[in-house]
Amino acid sequence: MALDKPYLDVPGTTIFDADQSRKGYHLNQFCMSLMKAANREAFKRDERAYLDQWPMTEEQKQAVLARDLNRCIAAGGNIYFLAKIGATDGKSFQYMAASMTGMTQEQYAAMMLAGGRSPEGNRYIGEKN
Amino acid sequence: MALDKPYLDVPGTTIFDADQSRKGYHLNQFCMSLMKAANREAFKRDERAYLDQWPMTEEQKQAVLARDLNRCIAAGGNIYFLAKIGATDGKSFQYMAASMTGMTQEQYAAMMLAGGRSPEGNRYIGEKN
Amino acid sequence: MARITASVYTSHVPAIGAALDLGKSQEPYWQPLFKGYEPSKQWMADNTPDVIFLVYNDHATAFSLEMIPTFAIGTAASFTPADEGWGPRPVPQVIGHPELAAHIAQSVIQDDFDLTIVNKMDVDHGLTVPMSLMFGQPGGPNPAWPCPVIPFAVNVVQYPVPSGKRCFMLGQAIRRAIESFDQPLKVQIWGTGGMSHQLQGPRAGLINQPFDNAFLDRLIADPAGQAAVPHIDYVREAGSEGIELVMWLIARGAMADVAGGPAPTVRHRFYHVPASNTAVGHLILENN
Amino acid sequence: MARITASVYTSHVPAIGAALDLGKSQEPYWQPLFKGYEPSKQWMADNTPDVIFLVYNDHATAFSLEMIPTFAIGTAASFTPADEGWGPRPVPQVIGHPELAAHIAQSVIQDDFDLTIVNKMDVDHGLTVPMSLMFGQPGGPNPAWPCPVIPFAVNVVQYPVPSGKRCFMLGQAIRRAIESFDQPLKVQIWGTGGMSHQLQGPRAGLINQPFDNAFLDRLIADPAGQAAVPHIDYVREAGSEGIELVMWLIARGAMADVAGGPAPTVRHRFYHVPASNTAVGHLILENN
Ligand SMILES: [Fe+3]
Ligand SMILES: [Fe+3]
Repeated sequence: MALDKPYLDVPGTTIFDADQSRKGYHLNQFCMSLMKAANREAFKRDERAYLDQWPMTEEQKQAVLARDLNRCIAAGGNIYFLAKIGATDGKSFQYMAASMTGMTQEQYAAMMLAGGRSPEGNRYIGEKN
Repeated sequence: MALDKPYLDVPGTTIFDADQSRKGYHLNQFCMSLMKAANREAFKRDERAYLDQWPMTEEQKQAVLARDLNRCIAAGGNIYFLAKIGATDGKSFQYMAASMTGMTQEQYAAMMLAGGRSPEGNRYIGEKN
Repeated sequence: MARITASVYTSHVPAIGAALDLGKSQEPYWQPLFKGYEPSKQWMADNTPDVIFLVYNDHATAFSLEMIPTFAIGTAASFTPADEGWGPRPVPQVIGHPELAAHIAQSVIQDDFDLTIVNKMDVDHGLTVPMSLMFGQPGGPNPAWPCPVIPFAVNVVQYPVPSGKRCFMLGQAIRRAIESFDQPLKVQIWGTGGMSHQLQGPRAGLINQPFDNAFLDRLIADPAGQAAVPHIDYVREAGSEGIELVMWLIARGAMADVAGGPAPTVRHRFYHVPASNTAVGHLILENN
Repeated sequence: MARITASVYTSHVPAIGAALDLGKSQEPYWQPLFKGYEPSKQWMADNTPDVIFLVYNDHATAFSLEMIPTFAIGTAASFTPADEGWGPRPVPQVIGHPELAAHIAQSVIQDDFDLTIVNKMDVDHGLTVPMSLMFGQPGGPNPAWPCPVIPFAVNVVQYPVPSGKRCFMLGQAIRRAIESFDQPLKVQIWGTGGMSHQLQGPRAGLINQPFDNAFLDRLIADPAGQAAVPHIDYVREAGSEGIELVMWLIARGAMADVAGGPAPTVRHRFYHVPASNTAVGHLILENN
């Protein structure tokens, strides 16, 4: 691996670097296309057909169809791009964020109201709480 | 004038700086459109109608119609953009360059073969030869 | 000559824009947040500048992965609020200041900053939410923002983003550029984004109040020290999107004390958790 | 680790591409010019690198006035020869080296160079003419360029372009980046554009042979000194488009002697007037 990556030991976090960007290029550019209202409609009409217009991997397409943002991120997606899928679905950013944490939206919203997720135990992979 | 311009005393030369770029924005973006074959054909079919699609000044349009590159440059044109008009006309870069010097293309080509225009007397406006 | 009168720092959470646009600002969830910006709106009314130099980041709106500029300065006459997928925010066009923007671009490029000059760009919530927070929502028969804005977009989407040190140095170059402009303009410089937040992955929702408050303290009193903090500390302590805070260092670097002048006055300071997924921080520093 | 084996410098006049593409290279006008590149083609065959880092400028092709990056690095897998208004040149796709390009981008951004990362870009004569000159025209049933290329585009269209000093410093950062890449690649760095020429206005056709030859001398023996020469000297002495020569300083800055190593060997030097509107200069420097 050629890039120096000091950020690989942060738990639950994928830094969008050049390697991720290359892997996710077409996935993210597909998301970008959803900034046009006509494309949002075409996607909603037939998601699979719309996705098949992009040279994405099958895993990327399945992750989008399943609305599994963690899988999308593992496949090279960046959250600012992926947010446009949520916007197309009429979902809030908080809904999307919650969906990645394994919490219900209510649980996640309650955590945020109580001051958010603590950094304690969340700084290093394998760190004790 | 807010920009520092140390290059205003070079004879026969217009430096394409931010002020020129702002002045020539639509002229240059019109030229850029000629990089597509379909637009080249539309321009050739009806030059005036094609130009009228761009928010250019009348002076800019007249300078293009007259193929007067010096006038185009005075109106904010940049030579790399303007060259696309010559390409559309099937003219060489040397033809275009000659057209700005007041020489015929033959005279200009002969000057280049003889070693080009001398810098002597061409460094400062008003400088003696 | 032009001069920098003050710097303003604020988060630019998109949900704040949505709350304002949908008339929710008086709801209990949002009320404490907007209350924190009431003194700011009064201060802006009393201290409206001639131009705002607004440092923000684009969130995959104007810039896709086709081109990712580290630093991009908007030199256009106007900038349209973007459709980020929910339709454009109902706020006015942003009017630019092409002459000052071009002057700053020329000056800082000659000062060894490798800017990208942008003449066509839609602006997203990163720019319009701070405008709404500081000015309120423009209304009436001729709604318009009260002054022109020079958008300055920083890449914080694809790693590596510019270092805190680089951002702080850039701010110093921007101050020199503004002070060499030959019109007597009052200019504010705004740094936006942050504070602690993470929008992605199982760690989403991270908030670090001690980090945020220490950042605010140090931004005021020891900005050069804060500028030396490496990216990884922001990621680890303030969340992957907390890295946006490096943009505050551009605005801070443009203040007079960094060039040997007097320390700024802290006119307002505010901190609130949460706004959607994010901690919200806000400062107003006046040059003396 | 990767290392820089040599640097190559050459003009990139579009008429040279047209002469090659139209089969005019044996005409009396062009014959002396192409003869000067015969040793270069042999040298390239004997010293084909694994990757070329190719510094050039875009001529209002990939970049319009919408976005003008000072420095743009191409990190894509391939780049298509552009239609510059005469139809695309009949030359192969340019294959990139995304891994090395991304590594260099990350390294030099962290070294305080504010690059724009480009993942989609057509390449114009500024890049393809040097390829044709050094490799000849690829032919046969599977024509392809012999090695991958990382395009690196420098703004020399809208003033201010980066200073010679900045370009020279960037070359040094690129060398550090390449030498920290963990694959044993032989890399060449090319600087293109120039020499003296002016394409615009009543002064079009300017050629300054003494300036050009002094530039070549000093690029070899005193590059740091040459890097201190201000823009205005290039404009006045070498024509408004002669400013392209600052790009040669990026390649030169990446050579070993600048970092305290041994002086390079001058493998080839060539100078010719005219090619269309332009003086043509060419150097090959090998690291020792
Ligand atoms: Fe943001
Ligand atoms: Fe060129």
